[in-house]
Parts: sequence; structure tokens; C-alpha cells
Amino acid sequence: MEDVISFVISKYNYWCYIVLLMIGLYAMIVKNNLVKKIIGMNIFQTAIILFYVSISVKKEGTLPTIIIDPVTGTHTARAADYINPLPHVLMLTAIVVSVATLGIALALAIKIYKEYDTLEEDEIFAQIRKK
Amino acid sequence: MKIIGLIAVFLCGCLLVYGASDFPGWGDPSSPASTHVSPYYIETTMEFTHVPNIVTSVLADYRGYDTMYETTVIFGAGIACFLLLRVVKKKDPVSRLYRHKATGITLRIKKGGKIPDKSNAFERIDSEWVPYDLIIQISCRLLVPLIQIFALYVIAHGHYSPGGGFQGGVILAASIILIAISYDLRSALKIMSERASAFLSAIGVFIYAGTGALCLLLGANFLDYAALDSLLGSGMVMARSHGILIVEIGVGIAVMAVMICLYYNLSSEGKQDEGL
Amino acid sequence: MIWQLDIVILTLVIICGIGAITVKDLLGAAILFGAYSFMMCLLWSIMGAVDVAFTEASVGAGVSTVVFVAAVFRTSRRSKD
Amino acid sequence: MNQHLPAIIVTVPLLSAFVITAAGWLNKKLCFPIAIAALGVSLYCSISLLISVASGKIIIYNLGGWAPPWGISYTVDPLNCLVLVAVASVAFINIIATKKNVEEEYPDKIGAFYTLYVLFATGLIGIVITGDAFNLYVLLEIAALTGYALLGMGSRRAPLASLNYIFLGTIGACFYLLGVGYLYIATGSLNMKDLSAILPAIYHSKTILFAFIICLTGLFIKMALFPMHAWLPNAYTYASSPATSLIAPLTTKVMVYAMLRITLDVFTPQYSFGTIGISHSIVWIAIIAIIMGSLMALAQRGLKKMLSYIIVAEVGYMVGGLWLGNRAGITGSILHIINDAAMTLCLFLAVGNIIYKTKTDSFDDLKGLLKKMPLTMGAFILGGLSIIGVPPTCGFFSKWYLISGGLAAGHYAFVAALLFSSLVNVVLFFRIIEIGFFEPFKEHVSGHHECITDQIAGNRIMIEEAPAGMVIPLVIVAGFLIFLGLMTGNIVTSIIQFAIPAGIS
Repeated sequence: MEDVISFVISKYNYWCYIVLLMIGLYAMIVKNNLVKKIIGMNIFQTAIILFYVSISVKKEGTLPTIIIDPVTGTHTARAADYINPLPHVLMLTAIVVSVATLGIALALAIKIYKEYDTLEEDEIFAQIRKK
Repeated sequence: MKIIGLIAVFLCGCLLVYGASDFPGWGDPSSPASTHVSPYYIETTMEFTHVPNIVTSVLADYRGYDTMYETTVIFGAGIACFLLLRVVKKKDPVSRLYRHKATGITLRIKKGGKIPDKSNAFERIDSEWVPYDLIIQISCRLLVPLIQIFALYVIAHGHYSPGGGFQGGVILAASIILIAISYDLRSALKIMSERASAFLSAIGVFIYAGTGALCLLLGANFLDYAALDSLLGSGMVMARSHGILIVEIGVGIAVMAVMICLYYNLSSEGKQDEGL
Repeated sequence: MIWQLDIVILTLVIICGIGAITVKDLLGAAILFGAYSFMMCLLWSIMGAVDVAFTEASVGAGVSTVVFVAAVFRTSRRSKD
Repeated sequence: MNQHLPAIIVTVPLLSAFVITAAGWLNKKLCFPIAIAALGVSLYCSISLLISVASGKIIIYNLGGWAPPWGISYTVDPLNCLVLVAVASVAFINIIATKKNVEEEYPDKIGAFYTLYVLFATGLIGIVITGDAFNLYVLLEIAALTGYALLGMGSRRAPLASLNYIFLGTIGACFYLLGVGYLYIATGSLNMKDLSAILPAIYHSKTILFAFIICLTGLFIKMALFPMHAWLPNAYTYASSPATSLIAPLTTKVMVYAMLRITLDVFTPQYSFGTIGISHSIVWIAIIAIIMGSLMALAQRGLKKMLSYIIVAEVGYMVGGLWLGNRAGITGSILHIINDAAMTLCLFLAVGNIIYKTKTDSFDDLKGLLKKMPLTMGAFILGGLSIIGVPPTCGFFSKWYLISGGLAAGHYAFVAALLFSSLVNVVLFFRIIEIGFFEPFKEHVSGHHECITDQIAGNRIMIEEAPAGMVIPLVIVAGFLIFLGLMTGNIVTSIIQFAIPAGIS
């Protein structure tokens, strides 16, 4: 039993990312309102960013900025002292992609609203079927 | 539908949990992710680029090619919003509202009606207009220069502290958006017109990709800033550092312009007439 | 890093996430989404990803929320679910 | 300059995109020449790359001068050169063929349209040429985002279809990103060459298995394999024709290419086809995709929607061919990427011309079109014959390889599905030829007199072709179908042969 608990606790960040991923996926599959779906899409994307950031953590590591000794002006760069910077770089890109997707999705939602005067998917489909 | 969705999502989650059980322990310094490629960046960033912030040096130099496309993604989003939403035809709205500044009387000008003379006695107002709030407007006006100075600091100081072109650009855009919210869209458009924001977004990304192409013309590989040495004359390492600064400025300009462009188009449904 | 703080913020992130997709008012959902992004940004700064947290604070909690509010203002606040 | 070709091929269209934006605000007439020049440079570069790597040479280009696995590097080998030429030439021909159409559909936004057009092409070229798993994701998103915008302009229902595409496309791209994250957590590397060197030692790990499955799921959604195809038909049907004829031939094929790269290069074929034992079930999914795609195409009453469902079936061909896991099947799959790009381009350009003239694409309005637009309909029929697989058009040869691959693997259901789909395609295209060729029987409802005038009018149907600028490229593409078919032997022996890993018999 203790094994299971320590197993769960040792990776709790990974479980949380899965929960968030599933919240986003659920909203995108089930929700009826388009803006809700867009929010779900963003939660889905941030969950993956959380996963990547969790990869980069090192216990006893510090921020990924080289510390320069103020007196001597020298520095020691030992890899184990600093958090892994690569996933951070990748995730900056992913955040940018998510905001770009958000912009386009909202632009399309506004266009849809102009056309059908509603954001509910079932009402839109009802209007399409009527035509 | 809801229950099916819930079950599907739950099963998917269980699968992912099962897949995640094999991960190396959280925060383990000896996991493959921390030992294979990334130590190289940590150990060589000062030697090759003279940039203490490893994230900046990896972002703009080691993997600068990704970042160029990241900026392009943002640029593409701005253009896409323009293409999707912008209403270019100058259709007059059914009626326009003008307010006499001295007396506060509001005039409704019907379609085709004549606009009051340009004596500055009248001002155009939105159809959903709330009376001016002195405190909000003055405090926002005071905040704007502070925000902009902070944004410039974030861009310029990205070598040494968290920050860089992207964050700085967003903060710069926030200062203009603040004006658009606290006054109205037209005041913001006077400061930064749509045309200017379109040009700036193209120029910003062009600075980035153009720096890369310049390196190509100087005989090195694409985006190899060390080639800029022959222009800057500051040694290979400092040339990389300066190259990073140049592209960060480009990113800042592009991101600022695109964020403003996005806000203009989304808040006015592409009419760029009445905002929030 | 302090793991108690970590747990509290993780819980808040999940609550905000669930809240953002369940409230009926879209403006409320947009604001909750902003709160979600901000909690996420706190979480990342605890984990040491300061650059990512900075970006998320300015983009996710800042510009995204403003853009959401603008879009909701231009469409409707009503939502059936 | 020659060693920089891999950089130039993406950089020139990228830089031109920014110039086009500026030109769009200054002088709209400049947009088209700049775009066409940039794509022309790209096409030229891709062809000269193809010539230099034919016979199995590999070019590696390090961006930023950083050696892999620390920097991003391009790996140019015969496989991606072949796809590069296809992508660049489709984008180049399509931009010429749709010039008139674009000017009418987007009179005020030509600059924005061409910017997105060029960015889309850049994204796809980048996906094909890159050798870095994460870089592929970024470029995937560039191509996808510009695609969403291009598909969102069109008829009344286009925005909704495009938003649906955004949701599914984002799920697909995010799954791919997650898969790359799993690979990264297990290996610590992002470079494809480096990954393929590290992976064999840890194939027993569950993380790797999940990375593989998640990556593939993401790509399957992106390429619209059957159960995940929901976004494709509506998005392609309601968009404007210049956007469709660019996006429909390319998106799914480039995704199939990405799948090839992951299964053959990043993972070893032995692992993909043998160890994890999913190849049989994926071939069955492909079979269902082929059958369902053909059947749903049969149910449609509009040209564009019918073609969209045919694409769903064609994706089944390529996926099935790859997962047969033998040399003939994979050859057929790679060959079909090229051929299908050419065939769909031909068909969608023809439909674009028809819509340009008649303003509709429903079957009922095709009557007498064969006389009215002989060249367009001729090209359409040639494309149809190629989809059916009539020699000497190119469709026959790739189908031949696929069928012989199916026979070699003993997968008779796959062969049967291919034959069934060809039969359905025969029905589909001959139905259109019938409608277009034979004069409709006029019903004698409103009296004798009117009937005579109708007949007179019928005999005098004037040739009303679309403008020459639209028809000539279409005819060239149609001719290319036969040319590709005749060149099959050369393509296979001098290029595709080197693209398949040596371990596959």
C-alpha cells in the first residue's frame, strides 16, 4: 500500500496534467456552446504545457540563469545545478501557438454569430436543417 | 451524449495514466531528459553566446529557427483575423452619435445625414456609451508610459533576466489595448492605425528572418549569428549576443503589432469603428 | 520548492478549469479562464519555469482574457451549458 | 550557394510573405507577382535538390550552425525531396490557375490571401524537409492555422466547418506534441536521427509504446483517417475554390508523409510493423476507411463533397499500403502520395472552373457541360479515370503496387477493398459523364412549342470555357497525370527505391 501511495505522490504533477487534459477534451467533445469549446481547447493546450514544464524540473536545481559571481566575475556552469531549459523554450512556442489558435477560433466564432445569431451548436444545426 | 463523452474521456485518461506509470521520477536529475541534450546548453551558453539566461540563448540562438516560426505563427494569426473579419467596404452605420462637448447634448445623425462641422465642438461617441470617468482615464493615461518603459526593459533585459521579445511585445500591446478600453477604439486607432500595425507586424518578422538571411548572404548557415561579426566587428561570441538582441527586438515589434491588430478586429467585429 | 503550496495551487487550477467550462455565463467563464491561466502561471513559477510563467501571465491571463471578453461582448453572454 | 538550397527553399517564400503583406497595403497588383516568384524559386530549389539526391545521397543542413542534436537540422533524402517537388509544384500551379478566381472572391483582401497562401506552402515545405520532431510541430501549426483561415472564407457554412476543423486539428496537433513529449522524457532528444539511434535500446518501455501510439493518433486525426475524418468533407466543401484546390491535394498527403517519417525513420520498421503488433488492425481500419469513403462519396449530390469523400478513401489507400509492411506496399504508398496530389489537384481545379462558370457544383446543373466546357470536362474526366485507375494514367500504377503489396502480404481483404473502391469510382465518374454528356430529356410539360425552342437552343450550346488563364494550367496538370504514369518506372527505380529502409523485403 505504501508503495502505491508513494508512487502516486511522486508523480502527482503528471496525474494533474492528465486530469486537465481530460477536462479540456471533455469540453471539446460534449459542450454545446462554441465559446465553451474554445475554452476547453485552451485548457487542453495548457495541460500539455504543464506536462512539458514538469519534465524540466530538477530537484535541487535553480532557475535557468547562469549565476555570475559578483566578486570575481566568473561562473561555474554545472548542468545538475540548473533546471533543464529546453522544455521551457519549447513551451514558449506552444503558448504562442495557443494564443494564435485562440485568435482565429474567436474570429470564426464571431463570424458564425453574425451569420446565425447564436453560439449554440444545436441551434445552428437546426437553422441549417430548416433551410 | 454527455455520458458517452464522459466515459470516453475517462477511458482515455485511464490509458494515459497507465502510459505515464513508466515515467522517470518527477524532478529526477538523472533522467534522460536532463542528461542527454540539455546539459550542453547550460555548459556552453556563456562560452558561445555570452547570455546568462539560458532560456533566451536557446530560444533565440540554438533553436532560433523554431522561434522564427513561432513569430510567423503569430503573424499568420493576425493576417488570418484580418482576412476573416475585416469589413473593408465603408458602409455607413445606420446612424451615428455625436455629443456636444460643452453641453453634453447628443445628436443622432441618420444615414446619409451631414456630420457636424469640424469645429471640435462635437465628438463622436459609441452607441453604447458610458459617461467619461475622470479617474479611470487619467490613471490609465498615467500608467501607459510606465507600462511601455517596463516593456522596453523586458525586451532589452531578456539576456539577463526572465523576459524577452515575446513578453515585452505583449506588454507593449497591452498599453495600447488599455487606451482602447479606457477611452474608445478610435482614440487607440489615432495612436496606432491599422495600417501601421499591419506594416509593423510584417517588419518585425522580417527583421528576424532577414537577420537569418543576412547570415546566409555573409556565407554562414541560415541564422548563424556568428557571421554578423564581419559587420559588427565585436568577435564571434558578442556577435551572437547582439544577434539575439536584434531578433528579440524584431519579435517584440511583431508581437505588439499583431496583438493590437487582433484586439482591433475582434472587439469591433472587423469594422474598426466602435470597440468595447 | 514547497510541496504544500504546490498541492493547493494544483487544486485551484483544477477547480478553475472545471469552473470555466461549467458556469452558464460566458463572461464569467472568460474571467474564470483568466484565473485558471494565472494559477497555472503561479504553478510554473514554483516549478522554476520563470520565462514560461511570465509569458503565460502576459498572454494567457492578460491578452487572452481581454480577447475573450471582447469576443463575448460582440456575441452573446448566454450559454445553455 | 548550392549548399544552402535547403534553407533557401523555405526562406524565400517566408520572406516573400512579409513583403506581400506590405505590398497589399501599397499596391495590390504587386502581390501576385511576388507570390508567384517566391513559389517559383521554391519549386526550382526543390527540383535541383531532387536531382542532387537522386541515387540515395543525403544532405544535412544545420540551421544556425549548431550541430544536431543541439540545433535544428534539415535532412534531405530522396523521400522528402520527392514530396517537396510535389508540394512546391502543386502550390505553384494552383496559384497561376486560380488568379482570376482569387481576384473575384477577395477583391479587397488579395494581400492577406496571398500572404496566407504562401505561408501555408512554407509550412508544408518545412514539415517535409525538417529533421526535428518539435520543429515539425511548429510548422504543422503554421500550415494548420493558415489553412483554417483560408477554409473559413467561403459560403455561409464555411466558418462553422472551419471551426470544427480547428477543434479536431488542435486535438491532432496536441496529441502529436504530447507524443513528442513522451519521446523527449524517455530519450532527452528531439532530433529524428538522434532519436532513431537512442530508441532501439529502450523499445521495451511503455513510455515509448505510448509515444508511438499518441503520435500516430494525432497524425491520423490530421490526415482524416476514417473514424476521425469528420472535419474534412464540410471544410473542403464550403470553402472557396482557390483555397480548396490548394489545401485538398496537400494537407492529407503531407500528413501521410509525416507518418511515413515517424514509422520508418524515427522508429525502425521492425518495431512499427512487428514488435508492437498493431499493423494488422491499422490495415483493417484502412480497409474500413476505403469502403466507407467510397460509399459516402456515392451518396453525395455535389461535386466538391463527393471529391472530399474520395480523399477520405484515398487516405485509406496510403495508410493501408504503408502498414502492409512490405516493399511493394510502401512503394505504392509513397507513389500514391505524389499521384494523389496530382489527381486531386486536377479534379479540384476542374471543379473550380465549373463553379466559376456555373456558380454551383450540384450534379443537376452539370447538364450539357461537356459541350459547353469541353477542355475543363476533359481534364475532369482524365482525373476521374486516374482515380479509377485506368492505364496509362498515374493512378493505375500506384494502385498496381498497392494491390501487389496486398497480395504479397496475403491481405486479400485490402485487395478486395481497393477493387471495390475502384468499382465505386467507376460508377461515380461515369454518372457525371452521363449527366454532362447526354442532353437531358426535356419533359413535355409546357407544350410542344417550347420544346422546339429548347431543342434549338440545345443544338446551339456555345462553348463557354473558363478564361484561358484557368484552363491552360488545368490542361497541363491533366497532361501531367499521364506523364507521371509513364515515368513511374523511373521514379521508383531512381528515387523511391532509396527511400525505403533496407530491412524491408
